[in-house]
Amino acid sequence: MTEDNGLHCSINIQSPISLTADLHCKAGDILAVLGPSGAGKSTLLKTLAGLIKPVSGIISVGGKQWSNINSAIHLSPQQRHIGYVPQHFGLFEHLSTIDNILIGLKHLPKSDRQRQANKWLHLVDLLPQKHKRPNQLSGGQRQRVALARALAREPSVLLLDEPFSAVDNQTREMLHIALLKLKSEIRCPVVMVTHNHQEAMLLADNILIVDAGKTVQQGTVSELLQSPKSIAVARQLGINNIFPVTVTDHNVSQQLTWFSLAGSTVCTADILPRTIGDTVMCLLPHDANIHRHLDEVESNHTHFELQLISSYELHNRTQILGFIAGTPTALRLEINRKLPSTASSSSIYVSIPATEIRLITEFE
Amino acid sequence: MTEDNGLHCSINIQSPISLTADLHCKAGDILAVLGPSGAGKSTLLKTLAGLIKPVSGIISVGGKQWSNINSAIHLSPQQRHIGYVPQHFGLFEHLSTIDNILIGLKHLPKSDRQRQANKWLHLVDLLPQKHKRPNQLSGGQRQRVALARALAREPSVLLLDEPFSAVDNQTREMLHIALLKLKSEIRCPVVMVTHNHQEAMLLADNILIVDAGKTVQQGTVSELLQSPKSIAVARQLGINNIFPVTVTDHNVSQQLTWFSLAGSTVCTADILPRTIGDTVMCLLPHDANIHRHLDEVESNHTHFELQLISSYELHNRTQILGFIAGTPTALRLEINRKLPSTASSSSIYVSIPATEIRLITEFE
Amino acid sequence: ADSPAIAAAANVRFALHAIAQQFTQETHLTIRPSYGSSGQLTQQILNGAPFEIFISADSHYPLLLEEAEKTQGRLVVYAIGRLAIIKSRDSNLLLDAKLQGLSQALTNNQIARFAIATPAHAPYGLRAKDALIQQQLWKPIENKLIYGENVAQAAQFALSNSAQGGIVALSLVKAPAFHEHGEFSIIDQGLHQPLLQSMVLTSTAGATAKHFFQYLQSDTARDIFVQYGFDLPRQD
Amino acid sequence: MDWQALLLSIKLSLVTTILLIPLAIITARVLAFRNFAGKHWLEALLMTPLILPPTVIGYYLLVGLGQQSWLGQTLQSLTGQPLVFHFSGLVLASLLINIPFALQPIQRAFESIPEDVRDASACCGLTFWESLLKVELPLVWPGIVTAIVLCFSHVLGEFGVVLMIGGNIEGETKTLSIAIYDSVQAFDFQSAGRMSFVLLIFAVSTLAISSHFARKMGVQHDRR
Amino acid sequence: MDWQALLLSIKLSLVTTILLIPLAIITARVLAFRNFAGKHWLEALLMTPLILPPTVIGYYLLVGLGQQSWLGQTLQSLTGQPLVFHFSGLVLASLLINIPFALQPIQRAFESIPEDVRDASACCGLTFWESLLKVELPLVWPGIVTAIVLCFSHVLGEFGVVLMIGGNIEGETKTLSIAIYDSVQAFDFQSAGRMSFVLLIFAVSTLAISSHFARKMGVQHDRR
Ligand SMILES: Nc1ncnc2c1ncn2[C@@H]1O[C@H](COP(=O)(O)OP(=O)(O)OP(=O)(O)O)[C@@H](O)[C@H]1O
Ligand SMILES: Nc1ncnc2c1ncn2[C@@H]1O[C@H](COP(=O)(O)OP(=O)(O)OP(=O)(O)O)[C@@H](O)[C@H]1O
Ligand code: MOO
Ligand SMILES: [Mg+2]
Ligand SMILES: [Mg+2]
Repeated sequence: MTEDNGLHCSINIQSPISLTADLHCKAGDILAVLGPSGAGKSTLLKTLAGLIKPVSGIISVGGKQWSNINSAIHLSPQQRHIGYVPQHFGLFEHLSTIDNILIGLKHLPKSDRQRQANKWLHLVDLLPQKHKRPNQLSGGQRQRVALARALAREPSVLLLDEPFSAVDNQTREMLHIALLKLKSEIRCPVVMVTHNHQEAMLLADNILIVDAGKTVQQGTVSELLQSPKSIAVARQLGINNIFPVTVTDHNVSQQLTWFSLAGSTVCTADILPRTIGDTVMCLLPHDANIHRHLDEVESNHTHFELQLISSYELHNRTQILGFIAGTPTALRLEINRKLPSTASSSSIYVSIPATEIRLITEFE
Repeated sequence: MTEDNGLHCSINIQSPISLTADLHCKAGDILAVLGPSGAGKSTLLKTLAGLIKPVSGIISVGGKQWSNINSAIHLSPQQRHIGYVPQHFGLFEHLSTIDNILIGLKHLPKSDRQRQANKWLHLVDLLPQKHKRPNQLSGGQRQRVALARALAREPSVLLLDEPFSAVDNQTREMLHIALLKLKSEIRCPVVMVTHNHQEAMLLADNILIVDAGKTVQQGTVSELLQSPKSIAVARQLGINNIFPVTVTDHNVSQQLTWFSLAGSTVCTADILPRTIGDTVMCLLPHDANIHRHLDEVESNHTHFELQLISSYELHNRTQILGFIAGTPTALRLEINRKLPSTASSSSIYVSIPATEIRLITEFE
Repeated sequence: ADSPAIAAAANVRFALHAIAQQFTQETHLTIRPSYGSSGQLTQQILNGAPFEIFISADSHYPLLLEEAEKTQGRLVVYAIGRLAIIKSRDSNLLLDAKLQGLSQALTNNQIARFAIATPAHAPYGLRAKDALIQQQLWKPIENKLIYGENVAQAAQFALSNSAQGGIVALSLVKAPAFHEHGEFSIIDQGLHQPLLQSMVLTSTAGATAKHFFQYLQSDTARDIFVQYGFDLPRQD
Repeated sequence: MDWQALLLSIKLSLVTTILLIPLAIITARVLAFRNFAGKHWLEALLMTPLILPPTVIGYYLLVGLGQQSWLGQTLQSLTGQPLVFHFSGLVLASLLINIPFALQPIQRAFESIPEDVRDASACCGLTFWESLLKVELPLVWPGIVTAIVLCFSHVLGEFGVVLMIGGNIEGETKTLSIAIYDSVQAFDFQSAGRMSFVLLIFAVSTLAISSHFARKMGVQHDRR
Repeated sequence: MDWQALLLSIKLSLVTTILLIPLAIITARVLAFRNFAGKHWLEALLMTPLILPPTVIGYYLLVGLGQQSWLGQTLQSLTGQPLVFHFSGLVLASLLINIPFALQPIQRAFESIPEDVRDASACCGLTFWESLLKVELPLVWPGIVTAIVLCFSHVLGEFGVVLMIGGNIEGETKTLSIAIYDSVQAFDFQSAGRMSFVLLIFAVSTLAISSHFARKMGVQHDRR
């Protein structure tokens, strides 16, 4: 299990919350950790950093054991040589921006430190703020100081707790590119907590879903998108249109399943055997057709009325948020044209080819 | 200027930074404030809240003056009856979650407060954490307490400083819907700082761009997308593919402009008169065609080589991040099919219909 | 009835305690004595301390009060004080009336600390200094002296054996509490100026105070003073 | 055991603490949150009793309030009794001496309330008094407990000033501190020992109780 | 003006402060960051000198260190001189009395370092000593200044204990506090006044300097 030079972790902690975690991340890879607020993501990161001691299990990096409770091994954060961006930054309030970075550079010869610190400050675009104290910085500036401090250490593992949560779109893009460039340079495992699934998919080689104190599923983006283990996993991946439906009929030989959606019965291809009365998860695509009138709907399409909550156009596509009329189920759709003008503020009709509706069984 | 019942603000502050702001927001509307990190967004919100005193200008809400330095009017935050979510939450550490909310409900009769507080806790999904103290909550949970506290006040103006920055995708969607529903109920102006342009576009009726201590531009999403006043504005709106190019030729009668891009000369329709040698901003669409070989490119398309940085598939579309080969210009593209497999890790060719390239003049 | 506050020099502490007990038994009246050095108490009365009788260790301080018009009636000499040289049971200083043992010990460098009351505001300290000067011991002993804030503190220092000995009031030495801890020798009267101890009624004195002032001059009181080692003034 | 002295000491401590703490809270809040000309000078002035030996303070009080001074005489003719060598004089002296002990911890506690929290309290519509009672006082509570313990114990132990301006008049100005001193001089080591022991027990239990309170009601300022 | 007494007082204050502050920093850090059985009892014990009147402490020192005690005799045979009535005895007493004054502000300051910051310091690879010197001490600096000012001034003003165990030997144990008391008792208001004035000036300038230092090197803990 520990033959390669990546990070392997299989642990159990009890305090401050109980958390069971299994994960691995190759050197040079980015592992994004997604999960609902309060799931235990920050707690997991602190445990990797050595700030929380597991009650059982092993953490190893590059074949070296960082934690092995059975063998009474538990390296201190100092011994692990990590780069860590805490969720709340943990800046040294008494030090200027540059000194906040210099303090982590003990591993470099004295003469190189200043250069290195300046290089990283430049990278996060904070050179003008070099001599300001943290309490004179904006939220995003503070976050970037924490980021630069962690990166500048050239660590053996990089732990980032929502490192881009406080910066604007433009700055974030810049930092994304910097991180991606860097990743091939420093070749260490990078574990990044984020609550932005697009960011996770863009940056990460692997995604880990944490929910309610457990690591639920780890895999590549496409693995996870293909077979999410639960609704929670699907939601964390940005699959918004997922909701439970009841099987009304099933034909094993034809691999067809019928269920009721918004009052009408829908038939969809479904390879798994289902029992009538079962609850399964229905997954609607984001692409959809929008109609002003019901008679425009094609015959083989499932259709329903959508109560519009909000919509906006971006990059020639219209993003739509609405409820399936008469239900509390919210859908998020994306169409490649403008919304029909009459529908701009009330109800519209949506149709989806039945072939594009997928059913999945929730695992747990 | 103050005839309607919205928020009007035209002020100038000097401390802690100098900031000039002009904005307005109708009751029941959401005004999203976008801008680079450190631009002064939080400072603007604090000024609206009455926490910072302007040196000149007027703030009025529903015709009532909140600040008018000439007439020596400056209402205290208490007198303004606002709901405010500070960027760093400002929770009362000594109070439980529910007490943090109850404390802001003085305007309600005693008997209603508990009910109201529970209602809002339920809305932000924190009922199980009702009796926890803030230091026992995760980052996202803390943020939701702050949000519930502000909303529960049924304020006359709602000021939100990055209110969803610490919550995961699923929770955020839930909160978005809650806010949109609410907005029609409470009918007060809502000013929301965010660094997520998609969130801004989804939720906001108007967007305000702040840059370097100035409000640069306010308008609806489409107004701003149509004619952003500057690169900074465009970037904040999620227009990533924008960069300066030099005009090499111009034909006034045909309304055509030639410029050079990645080594080749491109001709595009352009109604404005240009001077040869001028620098203008070139705006490439996100839609593009991807080719394995140069010979696949259609003749009337502009094409160049792209050095891939990263890509991922989501909702049947592939998101691509890469550099125009040989330049430091990063592009973000979106194609509606899988990336050709040979190109998965190195260079691919991109072609864009010349008609879809826009040129804009940067105003300031 | 009222219970007057009475300022008394530290050296009369034990004698006064016995007299006050007797007084209370006979009259059912009580008094509240406070002890200190005569100088300190005078200072307090001058600044308004509500004492109704001042019982001093000499006559100088009561005269000061008279001059300041803080008194009623004349001062009365109630006893004549005597000095004693003392040591704790663990000290091996030799005690005698002419301080020869002390002189010996000083030459042999056996004295590290020697206690007297502070001459600045305690009459017993001043007289102890007299005696040391008279025997030519002041120079050798001066930098070994520790000063009690009043004569009782000086006695307590000497008893602690942290000082090898001390010169204090004989009246303190006569107390039973002393015998548990120390030994003493009376000092020859010729080595110092006499301690003519006077008392005076202050301007605020009330009936009980006046009554007690008289009682202090009664035979019962005089007997007790003698028990505590005081000489008595000639009765007019 | 001199119970009267013990009671007097406790009474003095209580009166001083009760009078001083509310004043200290108000002053500390002003000093922590407001800026005005001469603030630094005022702060230094309010700190001086900390650095001045009690006998110096005693000296100035004696000279200023004693019967030989103009002020002392005026006060005496107004109130009918001298301030020095009287319980009220001890109270005055204790108040004066304890200003820094009451002020410092509370001011520090006010200063450590984060700006965010004060902003939030204003924006929740809390009036000055509501904010003080519901937000600020609970947050500065550990500082207040510290101030109370410091003041109470400091008064209990005060000796120099009391001796200088109080004498040791039974039931009036003879505090326990002085009673112990007095017993030792009377070779009465037994009562000195007994009184010391009672105070030791008292001290330990006071500390246990107050630290329990501080822990229960106080809040660890956590920067999460 | 009794210059000798002033010098002695300053010497005593300096020696006490210099000996006590480093010990206090170490102890405060342990108490702030570690949990162990009996910690609350230890904390209460270390606080007792605060609540006990100086005369009580003086009494116990007198009994415990005096030559009639076993400890006092042992110490005397070791050092060749008695501790009571000697400068070293005053130092010992001052150290004892000032434990809470040195410990409390520093411990509070350590406790208020946010967990995030300590985590960050560990994760920046700082060793125990580096973290202490570069991160923790600068952050607790205001607490240390408070402790120094409290200790220094408290020793300067200490009266009860000194009076009880020290006598007032000139140049050895006669501190300024006692010198002033003595002058007043001896009707020497002139020197008492002069000494008091010198100390007043000294106090004000000490405060000015220390508050300047605290402000310059200290950091407002800001929760941004
Ligand atoms: N007390 C201060 N002293 C000096 N400069 C300050 C102070 N407070 C804020 N600033 C500066 O003011 C600018 C604006 O700060 P503000 O917090 O309003 O930014 P922002 O737009 O909210 O940024 P972010 O998106 O990162 O939160 C920043 O550049 C910051 O460095
Ligand atoms: N000291 C504590 N005492 C009790 N519960 C705690 C404590 N610290 C954290 N928790 C709980 O542990 C859970 C996990 O916290 P953690 O900070 O790891 O969440 P997270 O996944 O990082 O969430 P977020 O995305 O909101 O930051 C939360 O539900 C929180 O309430
Ligand atoms: O007045 Mo005394 O009795 O010498 O201390
Ligand atoms: Mg977290
Ligand atoms: Mg901000």
